[in-house]
Amino acid sequence: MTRTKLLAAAATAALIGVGSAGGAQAATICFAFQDLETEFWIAGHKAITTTLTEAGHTVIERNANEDANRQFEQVRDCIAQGVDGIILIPQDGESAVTIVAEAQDNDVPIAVFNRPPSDLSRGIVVVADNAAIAEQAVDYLVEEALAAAPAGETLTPLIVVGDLGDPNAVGRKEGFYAAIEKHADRFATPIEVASEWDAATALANLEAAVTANPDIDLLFTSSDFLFPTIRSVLEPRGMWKRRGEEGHVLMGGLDGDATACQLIKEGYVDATGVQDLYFEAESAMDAILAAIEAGEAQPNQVIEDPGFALTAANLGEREMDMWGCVLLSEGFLRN
Amino acid sequence: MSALLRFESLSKAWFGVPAVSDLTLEIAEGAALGLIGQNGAGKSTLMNMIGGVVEPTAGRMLWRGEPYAPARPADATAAGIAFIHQELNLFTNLSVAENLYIDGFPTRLGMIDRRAIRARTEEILARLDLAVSPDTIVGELSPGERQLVEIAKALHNEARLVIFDEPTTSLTPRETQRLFDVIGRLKAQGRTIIYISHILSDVARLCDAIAVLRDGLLVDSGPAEAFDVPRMIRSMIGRDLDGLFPPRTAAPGPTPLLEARGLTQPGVLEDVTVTVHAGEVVGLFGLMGAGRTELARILFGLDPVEAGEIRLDGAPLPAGPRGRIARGLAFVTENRREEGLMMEASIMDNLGLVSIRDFGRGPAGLIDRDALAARAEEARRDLSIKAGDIGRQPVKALSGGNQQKVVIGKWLMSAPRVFILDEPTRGVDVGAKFEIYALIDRIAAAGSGILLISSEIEELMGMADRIVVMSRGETTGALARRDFDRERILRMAFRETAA
Amino acid sequence: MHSTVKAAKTKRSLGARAADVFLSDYFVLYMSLAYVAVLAPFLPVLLAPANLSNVLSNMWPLLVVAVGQTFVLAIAGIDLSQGAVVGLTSVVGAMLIATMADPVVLANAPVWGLVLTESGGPFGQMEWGFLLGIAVMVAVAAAIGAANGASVAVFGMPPFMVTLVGLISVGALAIYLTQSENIRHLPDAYVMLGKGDIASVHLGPKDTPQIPRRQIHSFVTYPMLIAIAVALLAHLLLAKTVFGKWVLAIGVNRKAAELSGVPVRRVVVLVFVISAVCAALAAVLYSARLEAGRPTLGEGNFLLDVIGAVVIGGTSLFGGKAKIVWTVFGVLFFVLLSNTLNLMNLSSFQIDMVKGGVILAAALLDVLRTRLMRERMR
Amino acid sequence: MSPLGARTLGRSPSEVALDLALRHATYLIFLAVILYFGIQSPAFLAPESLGNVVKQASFIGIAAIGMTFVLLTGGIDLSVGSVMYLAPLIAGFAMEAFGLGVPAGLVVAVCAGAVLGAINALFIVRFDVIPFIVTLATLFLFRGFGTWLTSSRQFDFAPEMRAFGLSSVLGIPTPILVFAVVALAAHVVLSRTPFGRQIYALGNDAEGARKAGVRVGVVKGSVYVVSSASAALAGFVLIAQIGRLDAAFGEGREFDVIAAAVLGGASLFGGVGSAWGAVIGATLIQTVKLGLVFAGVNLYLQPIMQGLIIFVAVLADSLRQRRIAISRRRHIRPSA
Repeated sequence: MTRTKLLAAAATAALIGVGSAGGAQAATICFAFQDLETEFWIAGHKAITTTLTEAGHTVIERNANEDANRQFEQVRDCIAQGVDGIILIPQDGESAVTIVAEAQDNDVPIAVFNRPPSDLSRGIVVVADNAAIAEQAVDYLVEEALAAAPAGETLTPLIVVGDLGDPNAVGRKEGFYAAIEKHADRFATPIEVASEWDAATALANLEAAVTANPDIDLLFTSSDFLFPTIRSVLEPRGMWKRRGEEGHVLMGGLDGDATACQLIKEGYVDATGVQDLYFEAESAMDAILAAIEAGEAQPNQVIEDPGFALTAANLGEREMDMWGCVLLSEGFLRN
Repeated sequence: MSALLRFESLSKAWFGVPAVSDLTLEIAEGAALGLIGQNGAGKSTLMNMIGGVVEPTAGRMLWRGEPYAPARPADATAAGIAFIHQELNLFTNLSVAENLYIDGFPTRLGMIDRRAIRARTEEILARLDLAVSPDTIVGELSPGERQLVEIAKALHNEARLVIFDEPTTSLTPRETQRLFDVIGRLKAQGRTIIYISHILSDVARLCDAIAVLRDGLLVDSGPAEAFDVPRMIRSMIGRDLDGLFPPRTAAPGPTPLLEARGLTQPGVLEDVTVTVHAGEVVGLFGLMGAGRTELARILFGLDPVEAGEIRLDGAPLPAGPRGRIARGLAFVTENRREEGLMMEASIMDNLGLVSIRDFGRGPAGLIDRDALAARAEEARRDLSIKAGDIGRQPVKALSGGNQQKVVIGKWLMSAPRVFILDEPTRGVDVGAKFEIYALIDRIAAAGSGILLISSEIEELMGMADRIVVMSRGETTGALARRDFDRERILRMAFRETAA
Repeated sequence: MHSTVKAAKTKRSLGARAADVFLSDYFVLYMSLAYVAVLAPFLPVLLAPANLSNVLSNMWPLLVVAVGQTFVLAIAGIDLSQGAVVGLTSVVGAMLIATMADPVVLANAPVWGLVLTESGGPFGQMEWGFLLGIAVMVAVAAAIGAANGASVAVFGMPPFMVTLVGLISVGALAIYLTQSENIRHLPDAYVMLGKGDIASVHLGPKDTPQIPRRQIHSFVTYPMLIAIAVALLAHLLLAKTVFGKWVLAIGVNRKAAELSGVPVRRVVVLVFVISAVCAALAAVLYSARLEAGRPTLGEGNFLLDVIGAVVIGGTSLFGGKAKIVWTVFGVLFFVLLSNTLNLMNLSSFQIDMVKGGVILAAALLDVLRTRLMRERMR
Repeated sequence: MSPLGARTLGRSPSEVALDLALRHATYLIFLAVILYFGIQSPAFLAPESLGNVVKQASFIGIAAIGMTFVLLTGGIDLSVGSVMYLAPLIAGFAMEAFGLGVPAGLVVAVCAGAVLGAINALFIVRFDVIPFIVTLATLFLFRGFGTWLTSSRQFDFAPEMRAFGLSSVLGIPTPILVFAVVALAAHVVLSRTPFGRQIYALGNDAEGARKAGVRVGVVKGSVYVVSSASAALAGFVLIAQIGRLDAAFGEGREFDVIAAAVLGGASLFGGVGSAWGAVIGATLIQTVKLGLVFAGVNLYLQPIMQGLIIFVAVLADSLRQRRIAISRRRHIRPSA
């Protein structure tokens, strides 16, 4: 019987513990994001939560774990809680449309950050074009590759693809193809490697792909977070070399994180597509705060983040425009 | 101190309901005690107290003169007590040797000393005349062989007291004889035996002393010489029982119901022909492995058959059990736990399983619960199943005899034409056995045919109108009731020249 | 003397009555209510009409899926492919009923031109086209369920592996069909099914002519009706029909069921069909409320939520013990859990820990109850 | 009866061949898969490629071996994916704080895994909560604890970590060695030690095992410790190859791990399974995955084909078991 009592006590304690953990406060801004799994999202998350908190606002966080439905439910829970505004990093453009409509129908101003809704006419939308940014980065790689290769030689490009269920991954892949196809005559059909946004999967598949096709001239990863994985595959094969060294594979990525910045500086990586994370976050915050202040329930506005590619060539001028380099200079990678 | 085990005013009650009351009894070292009683008389509770499964509410036990209060089964084993249960406690996914040693393997460098356990197991198996390798997986053994492995386990543990609980239920006569020889040898070595069985002649034959339990009380005990079977029965049920079998009330009719002709399946059956007439009880006898159960499964459509035909009411049967059930075949299997019952489900659900379609109403098959409950209640009364709320009580809470009645009951509810009963009285006590025999007679008298499979010749001789004998997948003879003769039947079963 | 005895008696019966509540079929419901009662003082929003309306609306689609899973668990199976079926059928439905489609987004999809064109899907322009679309979704799901069921019933393959293959292949097929894209522009009538109100309430003064939308709370909705209808039918099917008896019989003892003439193969196939069809119906609700056919619906932790809700409701993973009411309460508990986690304003870094803790606490209570029940049985 | 009849009982050569094929179905499918992809892309047959397959299979494989212990008792462990993340993370913190080397870190990771497993065991054995729910809860708890420790940020290990992960001994990559050692150890434990045999006994009949004097609680609890420790080791060895631990690492891997064990013959109902089976299961799945990469199959179609091949493997195995069951049916009459 004592064990039964112990059980009861444990269960009650757990419930009470939960209860006290949830000391409710007056909420102001609901920040609903799709996931927190790479440097980019973590940096964005940190930028938004700290900025708003420091400015005296209350932030309610909602992590949808890459589930659009859950995000939809979470935003509705936010609305029920009576928040004043919503900042949304949607899972994809289609669900963004629905969620924006839901918020606006309930008179809650909403700003969409990073992943644009399929319909830009409603809500505050901060747009970055994944495909265009990826294309810029790959353009640079292609030029470098063509310049270095003897005329007439066919080059082999490889792309590490993200999760096919994630539209961001698909946009990046499209940008990559757009750049390659400009010189279709000089490139063999690209080798596609699935990563499923998972380091272990990427490791296995990339290793196999590189073993099957040892002569790779150009490598593009759909996210910078996979660079350490790529290094683990290329290094033992003598393919992880600095610019100028024999056997250097031209390499590019997308995101603009601290690791990428460091690798570009060290010469292993040549380019990365950058979304101006801080610009995007700030614009979204400013716009939503302004709307709340003005009592506007359905603010609509499109703010564009053109993005750019940080390359070995423009590293000198544009380094500090890339969020990852800012983090790096703050000692982010020392962990 | 000659008493090995002594009970002193031992009692056990479940929430006030006594299961064993004020039991005082002793078992002399080296003796064989026969413990008999109907199901529910308190034998299992007593055994569970010895085995450390349940704690007595009052009284105490003395083991070799010392107070003995086992807290768990391992304590009993450590003291030197071994159980041979009717529900075997073997791990079917382990080898014979591993089953013997599961509670304590000899190791070398942390690893099982396989050579040692194999050698020792081989030696024990040899003592039991069991010709299987110690490395055989138990799941591949026949029920009879498994029983012997269980005994090997007790031998291995060098138990001083070996308790046999219905050990012969799945043994062939030959295996039974082997077991009795083994028990004799155990006694000769000075080991003490408690032998629990419903086969009273065996108890009389094996034991030095007999104790009879009824309703948790010790109602009769004494040296075996003083007990004959009628006295045992009298003590067990508290009154006289006129014979072990009810008289047959009706003669079989002339119309053949089930006709199986020339059934042949390579490696299993060869040219088997059996006919069951309306109102007839056909006994099917054979040694373990003669192909009785295999024949039953083929008749019921569970196993394939290469040649031959099976007809019911003159028309060939469809393939598969479902079609045959629809035509009126019923099959009570020898393994009621695994094949007959849903142990966790209620009595009513079990009773309704076969005929449930008859209670479905409308296109959706909504169950008419009242009709089902009424019919099930009727069946319960009809079969005198001793149970409380049949809609709630799970079958596993019933005694073996009542469980078997539920199995028969679920078929009765579909009013079948031919019953195949495979060892219907296995593990069932005297009183319940008699009830099942009476039931068999009633079913036959109502015009259904019965194929009764049993390894107890007496049972077949008592109940059957005709006995068919099988050996190694063939029918080796058939006898009409007036020609029944124990020896002839056995000779046919052993394939000695038919007399 | 007399009175003390009497007092003791009332006390006992009160205690006994409390124990009854604790021990009944409705335990998980009471636990959920107690959970709400404990949290309500800390989270005032929890009981606000808007939030309750959210909790309910989040419950319906999950309930529909969980009901299907209950049948599979009842035969000691498991259906991992439900999430993938949700994804695939939502895409199949959307490509048939979309009223228009954007070639920029979807031109790469293998269904482009075949089924889907700029003017939408083949049923897109029909008035009742969305019903045809749903019919096809159900048919596709039934086919997948039948394939699952046949593999299990006829070839004796383990349900876990069969449906895992379904999870992998069907999910991939869904993504392949649209080449990762979502299909928008679903007909309004269809979207209604996902979030349409039939009756809604406004709690507050009637002074303003235009009541703000956020003060109108959904009360009776289409998803509610659909889910309740599904659950009710499932309850009747499982508890009151011959088929239901067969399902449970197979779960308790498949061999005995087979020997007793239960059409085991047919029932097993049907159970997997039911499970998949429920997934398709949930796909209607999910895709309608998100207003898009999405190949990734039902990915990630969805499956764990579904099976977790059914199991915490009391249905056994080992078969034979299953009730639809239990599932309803299990789903309610899971939905409440995720709702309250949302309301607690935990940082994202803590939320998983709390979620795990609450599930454990609930399970401990359940164990406590089972133990009491056992003690009472003696 | 007749001698003629007896002779017809002899099985035709084609039947014998089919029987033989089914008996070794798993290996045949394995061989067929390797050959198929070998024809598609001859480079797949190079020793290095096949070595890579085994190396990459080691990740899921090691965890699947641990999972087999759990499945043998009729339990399930859904928390392995989170343990793969949390245990190496704890090891990383310890390595950083105390300046531990990689081997010491590995020990810390395995110990941390064992402790996490002990938490599962505590609830399952002491409090009798069903394993599915306990490990579902700890799936969230463990990952939640990790993200709380790191605020979801990645953890970078010192460069020695990668040196260890990419090292090889006598030309054999370290992950393969670890895989082999774990497989061998698990095989010995399961088939040759009292503990191992008691696990099988427990899975076959828990009540019987208790009656037979097996310390059921200890055995049942231990398997969760083994499972978590294996998952921790698997995670650590994989992370050692990359040098960085992301917050999403190991998410959803529980299904891969269970699938590998079940494909290798383990039953979810207990009592059946082997360490060798888990190795085969994990390697077969990885062979298919990497074979598809070698063959350059469209990314969208890869999972579909992967599913189909696994399906065929499971189907063949089911047919094989049915065949064995039929052949085990006792032959009363001497055949042929």
